[in-house]
Amino acid sequence: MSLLIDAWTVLAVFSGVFFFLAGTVGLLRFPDALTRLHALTKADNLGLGLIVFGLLPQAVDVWMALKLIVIWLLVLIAGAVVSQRVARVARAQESGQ
Amino acid sequence: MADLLLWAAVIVLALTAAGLLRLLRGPGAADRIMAGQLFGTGGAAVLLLLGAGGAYAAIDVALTLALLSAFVSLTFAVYAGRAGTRQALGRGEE
Amino acid sequence: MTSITLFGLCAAVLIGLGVYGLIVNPQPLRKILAFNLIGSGVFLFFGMIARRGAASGLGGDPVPQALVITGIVVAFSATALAVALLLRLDAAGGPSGLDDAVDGES
Amino acid sequence: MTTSGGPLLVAALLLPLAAMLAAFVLGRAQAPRVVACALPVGLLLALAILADLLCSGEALVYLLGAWQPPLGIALRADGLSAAMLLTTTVVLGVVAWFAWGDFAQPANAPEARQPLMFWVLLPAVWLALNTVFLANDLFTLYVALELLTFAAVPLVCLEGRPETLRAALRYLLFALLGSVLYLLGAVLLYGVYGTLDIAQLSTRVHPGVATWAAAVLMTVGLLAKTALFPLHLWLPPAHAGAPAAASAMLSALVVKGSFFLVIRLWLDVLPGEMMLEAGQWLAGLGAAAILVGNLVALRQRRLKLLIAYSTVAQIGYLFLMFPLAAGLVGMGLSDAPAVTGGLLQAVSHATAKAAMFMAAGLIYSTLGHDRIEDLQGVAQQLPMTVLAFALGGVALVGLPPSGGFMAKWLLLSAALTTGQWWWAAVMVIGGLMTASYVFSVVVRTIVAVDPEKMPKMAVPRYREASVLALAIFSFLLGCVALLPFEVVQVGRLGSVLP
Amino acid sequence: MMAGLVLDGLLALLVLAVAAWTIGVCQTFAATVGFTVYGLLLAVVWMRLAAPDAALTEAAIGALTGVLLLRAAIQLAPSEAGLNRLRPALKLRLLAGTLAFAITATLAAVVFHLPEPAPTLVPQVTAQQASTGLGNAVTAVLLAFRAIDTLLEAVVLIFALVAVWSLAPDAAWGGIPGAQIKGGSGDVRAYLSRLLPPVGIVIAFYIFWVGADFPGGKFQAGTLLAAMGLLATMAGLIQPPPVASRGLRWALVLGTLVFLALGLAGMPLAGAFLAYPEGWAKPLILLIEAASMLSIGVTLGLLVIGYPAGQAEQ
Repeated sequence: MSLLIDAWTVLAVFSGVFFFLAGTVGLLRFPDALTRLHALTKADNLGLGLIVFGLLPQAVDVWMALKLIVIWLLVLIAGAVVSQRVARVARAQESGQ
Repeated sequence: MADLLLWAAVIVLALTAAGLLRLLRGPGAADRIMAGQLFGTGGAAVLLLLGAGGAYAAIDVALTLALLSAFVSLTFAVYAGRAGTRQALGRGEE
Repeated sequence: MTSITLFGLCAAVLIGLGVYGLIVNPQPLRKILAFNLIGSGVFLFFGMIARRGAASGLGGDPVPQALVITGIVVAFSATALAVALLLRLDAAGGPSGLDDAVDGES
Repeated sequence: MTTSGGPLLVAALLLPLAAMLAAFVLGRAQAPRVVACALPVGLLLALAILADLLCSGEALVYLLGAWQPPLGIALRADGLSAAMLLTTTVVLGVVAWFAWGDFAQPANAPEARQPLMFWVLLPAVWLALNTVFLANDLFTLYVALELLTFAAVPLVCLEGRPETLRAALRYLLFALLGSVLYLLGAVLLYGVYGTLDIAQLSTRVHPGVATWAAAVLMTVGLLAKTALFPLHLWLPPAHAGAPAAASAMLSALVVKGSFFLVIRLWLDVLPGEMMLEAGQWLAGLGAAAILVGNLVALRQRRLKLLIAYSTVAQIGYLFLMFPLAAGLVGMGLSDAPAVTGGLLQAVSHATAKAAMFMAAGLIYSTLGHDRIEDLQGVAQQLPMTVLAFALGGVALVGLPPSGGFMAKWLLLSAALTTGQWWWAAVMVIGGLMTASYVFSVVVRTIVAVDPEKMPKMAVPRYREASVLALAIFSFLLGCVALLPFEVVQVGRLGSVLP
Repeated sequence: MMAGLVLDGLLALLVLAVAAWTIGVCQTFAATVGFTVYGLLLAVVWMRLAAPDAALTEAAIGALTGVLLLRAAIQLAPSEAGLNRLRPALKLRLLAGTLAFAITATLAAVVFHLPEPAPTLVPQVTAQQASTGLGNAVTAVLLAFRAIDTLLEAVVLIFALVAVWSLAPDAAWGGIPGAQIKGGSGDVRAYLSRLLPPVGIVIAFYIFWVGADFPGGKFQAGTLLAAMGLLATMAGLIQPPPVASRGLRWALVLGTLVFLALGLAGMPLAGAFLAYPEGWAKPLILLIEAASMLSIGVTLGLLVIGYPAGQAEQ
């Protein structure tokens, strides 16, 4: 049983790590701010989300599990605001050029 | 197990560090803020991995971090619309 | 080299960097930033000393850890005061907030 | 162990704290009244502490929360602390008396900013200084230093003019750098000796790489806050731009707080052999401060700037005590004359300089300017003020029977005893320079002019009286100091004595 | 343990890289963004140094400092534009570099000269901790063994706020602190500022509550409260009370007053100022912490908001 849980954790966490990789590569390689923004949100939402999913079975009590989920939600919220705002800044930047 | 999670933390940190290049290069404020955001997410992920690896207090730190990075982002959102902001953000490096 | 030594050296470099920035950067806000770097370097140094004192189940000596918390809060209040002073100077029409080029009075 | 007089130390901290909080919360016309009630009580407390010291012959100690150091924190008052506590209360009392009318809340109007802030900041300075004098723990002292900074900086720019704001910002940056360096040194000492308690450190500290690094960092940090040459550049604009009552506090007391910690550090914490090496350096900077400060003061055109530069010079004298004390100990003698001389210089300068700044403030408010070349006729209009200025100047020069004379005489004789004649020479030259600028100002003021041409801005008599009282106190300090001459030696930790 | 060493090495490198960039970059705004990132990294470093309480404080205070600096960078941008182009003289840079190098080299030497075994107060702390009833050693140090530091620190915060307020223009005195911000209430950010504070307040109380036995406590919780209050203020949902308000001033000194009162009560009841009667330590400490949390929250928030500027400031 515990082996199965550990396997799930490792699988999910490393998939999450993969999305961080995708996000970073996108942030570095994509040509303009808006597409880079697109890459970034992948890392935010999916990368952290998968890591949280992977760690959930490792939680020692229900509070820890709850905290993990709240953390993910908070990062999602922050991500949403930043995306909206950054998109606006980026557009202003591009139209100014 | 704990060791594996620690390695995962190393990789996430390394990846966010690579994202830091965007902070260095800019070219605009938008990119800088994105790099900062990536760092917030990555930092939270690293702390979670440390926490699940045995340092349970790290989860509370990650919680604080997540809440406050939302706060920093929102603050920036409020100020980004105000006068004087455009000069500060500039168009990137000269 | 252990992690503890590593962070100790890191703190030493941070303090040096901060001192450099404090002297060299002409903008007052950047000086405030540099002061914060020095402060965090000092706290990190203290954290390193606390970690060295780990014993009997505690990961570090709690006395320096507690002092670091106090120090961080004090450094924040100092930063807040300095920033407020700087903004006030700016609002009062001080010339660009240049604080080091006014030796003319003597 | 807590001594019988220990609770007095707690009271000496809580009284200004309570006064500050009450002044802040009650505000309006209540704030000055709170301060006016607290200061006399504080004077009694300081006297009680002094009396306890003289009777018991040993330091007062209070263990806070009954926890033993190094885990807990002790308050400790020796003769040095008691003398500084008393000086602080006396000077602050006179400053409050002087400022009473200056910083009154307007009647039937909303609370005004400047009066409120002044009456909150005065007990704030008091609390910070008392903590500096009484705390016996290096980290508590760091917090106390920050308290002092936060109380002193707004005093500089109370009037809100751009140039004072700039001076305040510069002062703040210097002070913050100073305290962070001090903290770094304290951190190093903890790393090596595992305690921050001064009494424990005094028995454990021995020379070594870390100890030297800590000593240098802490000293440089404290010197930046004390404005010893060459870290003095922030002081003149800051002290000269503040309102007179604030300048008096800043120049007389605030710089003494960090100086007091230099004494603590070198006399109590660090071993004597380190002071033997470092003393010459400290005194060298002091001598440079005396010469440069006086030289620049001579060239000043504005009275307040002149007084501020004279502070730079007078701070220099304070640092001459270190090689002299070390020299006396090296000869197997007691370092008492040098230490007492240094402390007396601090006390004498505190009273004299406060009186001079307040005198300059009165002159300014009468004439509307403080240009030295246009001071003619002031003595006709403000005879008491000019007398006070002159008496303060006499104390700075060091003529008998002023406290300055006593201080310089002790330091001079220590210099000659230990064969360090060059410090004696600096003192004599510095005295002559001081005499010449004090003299030139006083001579200008007593030139008579046509009474019709004098501006008729009236200065309340009580304000002149307050300044004169302080100046007389400073002038007669030499006689008073003859009586409980050894009090400052009571309860010394004695790491310097073999 | 290989992974741990690699992680620490990477962290140290990153911290130094971000710090160096913060010092060296041209734009002040970019430097402040870098500083915010730096604060995040430090929080992770503190975890690696087994100091979770410090990590929490760093994460919380770091965010407030970041906001303070970001906002100042934006406001000062027009007048600092000229300074950004100013290159310091080579002589100054050489001098500063030498000084910085000397300091770093000395400290590095000290790192290698620290005594083995390291001095520590852990034995004393664990011996005395039981009498406080607290599970968290750091809280025991802050509120029992070294309570005077914590009391004075609360006073430092009040002093700093007094100092900040004293900068107000005379005409604006008595008014509402900070420059007023028009909140677009239909905006997505206003929606979020409504959503976030309740969550944040719950988290703050959680951090406060666990502080007695686990990492956390009043500073961290107070900082979170301050951040949530700032959010609501910026969205125009609430308004800070005017500085002339007596109620506000009582709220600011409440924590210190409770601390003082209980400390004084210790004199007759427990034999010393700041001592707690046998068996009462934990409830009394929680009471002090609760009052302090509120005062600290209000003070920190107002420190970020700044002095009452009146209408003048845009």
